[in-house]
Amino acid sequence: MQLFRRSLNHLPLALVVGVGGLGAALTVGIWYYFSPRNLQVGYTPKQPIPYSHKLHVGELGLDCRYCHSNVERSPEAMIPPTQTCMGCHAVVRPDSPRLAALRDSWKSGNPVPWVRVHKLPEHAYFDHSVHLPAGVGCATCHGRIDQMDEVRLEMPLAMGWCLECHRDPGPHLRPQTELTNMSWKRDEASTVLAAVSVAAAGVRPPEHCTGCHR
Amino acid sequence: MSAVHPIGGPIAGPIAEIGETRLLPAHLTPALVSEQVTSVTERPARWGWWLYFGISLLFLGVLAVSVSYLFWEGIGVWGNNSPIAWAWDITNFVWWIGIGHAGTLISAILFLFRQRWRTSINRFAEAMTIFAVICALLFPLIHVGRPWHIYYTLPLPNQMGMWPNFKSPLLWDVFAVGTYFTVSLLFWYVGLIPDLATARDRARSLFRKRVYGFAALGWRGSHRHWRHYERAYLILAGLSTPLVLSVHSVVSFDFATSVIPGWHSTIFPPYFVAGAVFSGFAMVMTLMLIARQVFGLKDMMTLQHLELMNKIMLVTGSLVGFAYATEFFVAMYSGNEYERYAFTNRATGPYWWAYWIMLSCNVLSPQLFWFKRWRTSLPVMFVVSILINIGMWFERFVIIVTSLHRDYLPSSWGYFRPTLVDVGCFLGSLGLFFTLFALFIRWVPQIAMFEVKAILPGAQPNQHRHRVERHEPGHHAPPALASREA
Amino acid sequence: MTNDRVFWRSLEAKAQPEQARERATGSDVVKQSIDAPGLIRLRRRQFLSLSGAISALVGIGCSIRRPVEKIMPYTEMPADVTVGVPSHYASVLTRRGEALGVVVQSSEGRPTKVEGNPEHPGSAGGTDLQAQAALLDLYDSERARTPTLQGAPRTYAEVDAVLAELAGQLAASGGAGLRVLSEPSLSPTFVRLRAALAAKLPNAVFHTYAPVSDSNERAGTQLAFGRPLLVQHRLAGAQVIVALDSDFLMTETGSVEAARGFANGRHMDSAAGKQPNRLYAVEPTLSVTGSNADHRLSLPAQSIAAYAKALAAALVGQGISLGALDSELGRPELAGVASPWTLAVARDLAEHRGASLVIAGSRQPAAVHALAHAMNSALGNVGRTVVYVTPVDAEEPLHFPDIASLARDMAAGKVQTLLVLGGNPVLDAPADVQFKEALAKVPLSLCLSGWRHETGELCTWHVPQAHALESWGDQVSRIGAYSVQQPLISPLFKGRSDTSLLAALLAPAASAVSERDPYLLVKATAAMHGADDERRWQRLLQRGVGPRNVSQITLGGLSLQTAAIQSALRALPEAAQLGLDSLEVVFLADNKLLDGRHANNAWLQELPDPITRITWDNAALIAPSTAQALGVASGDMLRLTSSDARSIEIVAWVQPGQAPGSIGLPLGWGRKRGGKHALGAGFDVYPLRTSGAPHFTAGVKLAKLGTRYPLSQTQEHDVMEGRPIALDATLDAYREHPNFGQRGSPDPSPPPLWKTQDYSQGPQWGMAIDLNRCVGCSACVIACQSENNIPVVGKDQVARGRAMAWLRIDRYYVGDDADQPEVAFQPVSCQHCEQAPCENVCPVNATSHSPEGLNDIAYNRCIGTRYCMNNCPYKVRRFNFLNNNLDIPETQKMVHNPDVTLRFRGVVEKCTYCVQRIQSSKIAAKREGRELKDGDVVTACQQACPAEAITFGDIRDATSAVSRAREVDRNYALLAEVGTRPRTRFLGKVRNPNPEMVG
Amino acid sequence: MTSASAVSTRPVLLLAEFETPDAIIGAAEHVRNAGYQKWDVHTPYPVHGMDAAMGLSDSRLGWIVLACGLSGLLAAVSMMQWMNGHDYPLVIGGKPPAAYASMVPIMFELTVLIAAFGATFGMLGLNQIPRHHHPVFYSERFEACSNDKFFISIEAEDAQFDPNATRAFLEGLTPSYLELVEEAEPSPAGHPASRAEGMR
Repeated sequence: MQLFRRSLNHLPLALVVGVGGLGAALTVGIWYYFSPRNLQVGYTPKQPIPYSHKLHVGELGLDCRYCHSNVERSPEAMIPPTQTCMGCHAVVRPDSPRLAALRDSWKSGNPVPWVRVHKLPEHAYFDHSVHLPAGVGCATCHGRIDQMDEVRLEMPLAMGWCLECHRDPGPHLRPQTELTNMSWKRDEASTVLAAVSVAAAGVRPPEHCTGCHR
Repeated sequence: MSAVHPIGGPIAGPIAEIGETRLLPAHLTPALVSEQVTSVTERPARWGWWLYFGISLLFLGVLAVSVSYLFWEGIGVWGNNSPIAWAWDITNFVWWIGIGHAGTLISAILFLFRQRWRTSINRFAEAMTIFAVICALLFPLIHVGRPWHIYYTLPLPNQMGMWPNFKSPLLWDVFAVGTYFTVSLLFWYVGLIPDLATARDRARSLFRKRVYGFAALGWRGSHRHWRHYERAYLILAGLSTPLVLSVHSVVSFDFATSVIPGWHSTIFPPYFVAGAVFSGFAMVMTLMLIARQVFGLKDMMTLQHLELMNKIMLVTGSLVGFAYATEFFVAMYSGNEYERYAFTNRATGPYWWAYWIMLSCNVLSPQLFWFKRWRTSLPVMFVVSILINIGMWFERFVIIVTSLHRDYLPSSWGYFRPTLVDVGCFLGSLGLFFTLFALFIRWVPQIAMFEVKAILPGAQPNQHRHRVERHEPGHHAPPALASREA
Repeated sequence: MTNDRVFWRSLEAKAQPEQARERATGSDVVKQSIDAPGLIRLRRRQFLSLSGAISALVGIGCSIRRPVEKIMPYTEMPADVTVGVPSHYASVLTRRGEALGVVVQSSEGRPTKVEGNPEHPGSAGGTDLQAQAALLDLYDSERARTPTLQGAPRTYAEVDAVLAELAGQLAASGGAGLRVLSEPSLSPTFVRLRAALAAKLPNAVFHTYAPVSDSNERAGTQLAFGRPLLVQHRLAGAQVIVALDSDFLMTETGSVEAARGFANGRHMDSAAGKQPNRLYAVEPTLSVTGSNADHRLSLPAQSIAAYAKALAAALVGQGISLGALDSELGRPELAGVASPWTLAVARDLAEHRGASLVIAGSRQPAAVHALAHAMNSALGNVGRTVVYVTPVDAEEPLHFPDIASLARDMAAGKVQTLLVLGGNPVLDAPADVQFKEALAKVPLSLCLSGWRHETGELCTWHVPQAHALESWGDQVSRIGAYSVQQPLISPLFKGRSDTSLLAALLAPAASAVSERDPYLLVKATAAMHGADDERRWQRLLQRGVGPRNVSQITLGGLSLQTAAIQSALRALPEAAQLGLDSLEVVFLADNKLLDGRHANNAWLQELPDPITRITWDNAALIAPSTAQALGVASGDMLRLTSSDARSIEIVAWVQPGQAPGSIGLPLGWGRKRGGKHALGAGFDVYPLRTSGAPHFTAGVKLAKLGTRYPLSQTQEHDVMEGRPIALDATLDAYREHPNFGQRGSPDPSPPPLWKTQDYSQGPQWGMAIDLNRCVGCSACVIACQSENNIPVVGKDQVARGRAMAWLRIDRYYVGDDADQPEVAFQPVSCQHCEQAPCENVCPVNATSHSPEGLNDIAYNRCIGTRYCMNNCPYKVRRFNFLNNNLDIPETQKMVHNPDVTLRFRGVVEKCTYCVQRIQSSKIAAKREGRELKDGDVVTACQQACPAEAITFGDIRDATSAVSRAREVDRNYALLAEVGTRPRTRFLGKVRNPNPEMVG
Repeated sequence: MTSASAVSTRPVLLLAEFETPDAIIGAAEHVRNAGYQKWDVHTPYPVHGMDAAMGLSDSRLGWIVLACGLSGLLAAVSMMQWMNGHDYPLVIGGKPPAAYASMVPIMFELTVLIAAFGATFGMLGLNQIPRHHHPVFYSERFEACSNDKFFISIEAEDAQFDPNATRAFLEGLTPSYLELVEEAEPSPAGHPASRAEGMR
């Protein structure tokens, strides 16, 4: 007796197409959606004080190192102490309501609870002070901070992404003079490039485990 | 020599093949075969089955509990320590893998060697293989410290840009065991298709018909299909044969490629394979004796089948014994103090008992089979097969634990004691195995009916016609004798 | 060489083989319940990780980064802090009678590592294990947090009020009824204040007591020279050393300096013709010093005096006259002691006049010390190998009579007010003075201590004592080097220091702050020691040690009081007859806990004892022969009953090298109060100790209780099985075969089957460990634990073979006499093999080789197959069987080194050659645009080692220290024949036996 | 099943049942000689000599498997060489990152794996199964085929097929049973009815 409809004879085709398609979709889906590129890039938390890099860096032209003063001598670039902010804001807009939290911190001595944007996992040890001399600019990893009102994660701070540069640093390096220059563009023709590539020759970033994991 | 003639016929040709003596009783007809085999799955289960299934489920529960606890707390709930970083976990893994060898061996190698008697037991053995390999796979999965990262062992693209280390024998294992499981499964299912069709056609209820029908993939016994089918079966057999040998060789590399005295040994691959076949046959024997008793399949699993298997066990058992002796000889002859100590320590050290259990179970007990009287006695062979299963477990325990517990630096010597969770995981894996097996014997034709039918007296066209066709192109022997003459 | 020697498998194997198997299997070393530890319960951390996982899943799609992480910047930047870069401060810790100058690393204001101060004479850059473990004491969450009155929490304001009131009353009464009990102090400020207080309160009485002290040493000098002096040995210059029951390398005062000197005197640099020193040790129990001796004689402690006399007599025989004493000495031999032990040793000493040294241990009575001084001066050693120093606290009384008198007065009700400044008399005062009962009779008692321990609990008031790293203070080292103890962190629990308490009594709240503020008080003292202006003061703080005050050192010109010594020698009691029913017990300063003050330190608790390898316990050490005669096996519970019917119960441990008839009892265990680690670890032996015989006593009876007690060891097998592991050779053998190391452990170096890795570029890290310098003190082990955040797993897990130490010191017994074993120490950590077996087998590439020759491991890649552990021939890889970082108290988390990842369960870990230090040095060099130079990278173990046994650096640079060390002819690679090509090399040990005493 | 419905039906195949292997093999030869193309033999187990009887050529499956096996091998080699040797070369035990020796086992395993897939799915492909719906299943009698009966089916599609002539021809082969399997024209109702008319 006939147990199944004729239509079931399309099963093999359906299987091939269905399973194959589903598999492909899943692969692509995971590949894209589960990647730090998707999960982390774009993270823009609300900060306790609406500090605008766009204003301070982009327009007022503060140098990064004015606030992140450790960047050349410590693994951590350091979030500036309230002190640093007050250095100006004691006189500049001393009573702007947007700075209330800052003034409270200054009075109470309690730190301003900034929200971390650029976070590496505990087992990854990144050192700012060694990347600068090598010619890695701020913008290379942090993006155009000078155009951000709120700090936003620009790059997927993932191992694979780090490795891209560690394997071939040359194209990512810039002259020491341009480290904090946000708008610096790599111009193949330029003369400084020669200098860079020379410098790059001396740069041998680690690719082995303990280069970054301890 | 003539490969093909009625099975009951006289022994032809110079070589008296084991398979050529009368295996199956004369009264057996194709219809009877279908009846006897399929009816097992059609009748309501006996209370005996329910009891057996219930107990199996109970142990499966033990497995669930043990493994959950293990995942919750960490490997520390086992007895493993430093220096004995591997203990029962890998012992069980190797033991199960070994057991998983008989199935494919019987299906593939005996098939290529045209041992027709295999037809009665290969389905059974293949099923056992698959379930054993499932149990084996369980242990590598749960023995790692961070099972949720186990996928690191697969070559998957990831944001870390990291790849597995293809130099690691453990990774070879992943591929070997994975391949072995997949191929065995395909082999098994391909073999099942025609019998599922039989089950479909015999079924009464529409539901059963639909289920078996779906599984049978619309098999309609077309000879145009048989033609490719046999070729596929032959090729799968051809592929499985080296595969079987490779799997346990690769497993043995885990040890052979290391630097640990007692592991670092070139004899391991053949020795492990022999041991695997040995234990596999023992397990098949144990199960067959039960099944044949419970389901009255005495016609197809005849005493002669059992005797033939016992002979194989006698051979492989002696091979294993020989391997033990060789190991000792090489260790002593090498003059390497570490090797020497490792082996003396096995026999006389803290784990002497394990060593002697292994030796008596694996080497001594099969020697009974030199005598036809015991080779053909059901109780004896049942006991011996159980003993061998135990002995082979201890073999792996001896190799792994006693080699590890005293290696190079005496300062780091230690001792291993199992915990309840160790025991739970082992018994649990037995539970898993027998649960799967219970379901198998209940729902799947446990004997390759179409193969048996094909070798029944008068199942094939008579000699005269056959001789005519011999020389014609495109001739195919039936699976039982499927090696083309030329 | 070692491997020609006869070995015994382990003690019982020598005695009864079948028991040996039991032991070897460890089956009765620890009783393990078969069931798994703990029940399923949602622990905090697990819950967090769980919820973390869940929230992560929830977060997928938007952002995996949940929960939000906060950054807390400073509000005001401290001057000397660079966020992310640790700073270092010099300070000083007390270790028994000696100041130990240290340099403490501080990461964002919390101390994270203690190192020796190279400038400081007491340390010379090395440390001991207690100093390394000091951090864990500092961060111990169980330290007392608030003052208490009869156990009820009080505020410091109330304490101050009480003190002020008390000060008033005392001022009125001239201190009538006031007693102050303090520990022996090296602090000029403390002594100064105490003197001032004494002057102000003439009726007050001051007492000093410590259960383990140099009291006998003072008594000895008092007896010998008529004035209390401290003895300072200069071991580097000593060719022949005789240690009379003195563990100067481990538990005696000044062990760090001693280890350095001893190692220098022993150092063999190839066949440079330099003669290594020779150490004779005569002692009742196998000590670390005894383990390093070329000849060791185990004698009951009570017979040491007789031996000293016999030795002196033999010296006289050698023409070294002790003047009037000669008649006192009797015959130059001792019953039951082979004659060379007096005659040959005396000859050896005599042949090295001015370059020999006789050291009497602090357990021995004054007379023995005096005799030692007499011998040293007769041998012309004074001023050369031994100098005498005026102590800081000249008034320090003899401890045991002193505590006894105090207790007597307390019991008699003569004491109205008792201040206990540090110490724990209720626990450790001699049993016969019944301090506890006496304390109950004191109306007002105040105890200052870090923990609310036995004494703190019974005193009316208990005030938390600030840790040395929390409070201002100062100390003068033995040779008169003044150093300031500057706090690294403000007191976590607002504790007070003893000085501040004295000051409070001395100066009423009204008086000037300069008289009350410890900082100013110390500064004032410093001024008296040369730092009299701000610049000098700053410099003092920076260097951590001021200019030496040589005036304190007496190079000689001391006249021996022979008459006094004579009578003292006469007064020496006859050695009692020892037998199975009349045993001797010797009270030992514990190798790890000393007198018990470090009992709540988990690092020290889990550290295997250098000799017994037992963790988390002490035990009664019994000689194999005695044990056999008594039918006692390791692990048996015993009752020891002294002649005056005091008794304790303790587990037995059969210890090779223990003097037959004598039982060693380590002090400071079995605490009843003072933290969860202290409780239940080991057995309290103080109840057996009396003021009459505080160091050893005979006539003790031993009874088996018939029960057994589980002991956890990290090493259960005592011998090398004739394998070439910790290689050694006698001096002659070494002269004959300078490369005995490679002969013993040859490197087959077979032709490679493949193109081998090129290690010619960049720095190539390597290590050399000189077994000839290593004394086995285990400081490196704790240093490693502190530097690398190595977790503690507890007694049960250790028993299951899961100790986590990356660096272990293997201890092997060598030789054929169970009662007189030779000992070989060998520190083993990851050997960083160039052809590492562990790397090949890791399926996920979690461990691989760096271009600089390091065997890297990436914890976060590890899935925990443990295959690498199996395949490591050195068994140096450790696995986190359980989550070892679970439930760490908040305060204790501060001890973690921020530069090293905490490992989660299921992950393998091991020595990395302190790769975090390598990286930071490399980065520093890059930042400064220079090349790394030799010595830039110092591993934690190397830095801690007092004997400088470990060298580390770039083996590519032929001039580097490590390259030179690895070129020393004694060098060999451990298990070279396995073909692993280790980067760590060992330098074989050279023993220097006296030819007259060999065979 | 016989449905007496009015729906128009068309013959799909003729089904002849035989009792013994010799009978079926003989019958098969006749059908072949009669020059039928779209016909088939159904047996409970492979009857050998049937290929010749039906004049079938050799199976091409072997070539498929060979191709699969080789691609498996190639995949293994290239994967391992690229991952360990090229993309992220790490120093493992002092050995060269791209070492062939250590890659042999996995080369072998992948070869076998892919080849096995080739064999199984190649077979299914060549046989065009799974095909759950087939006209022969209309016949009640056909269920015996998987037990112990042998059948010959000639499809209506066949050029030579003529309901009467073919039936006559089959009768000539003395089958134990003969049946015309008919099937309803595919109707919107979907499930086609069928009429099988038995005769002896």
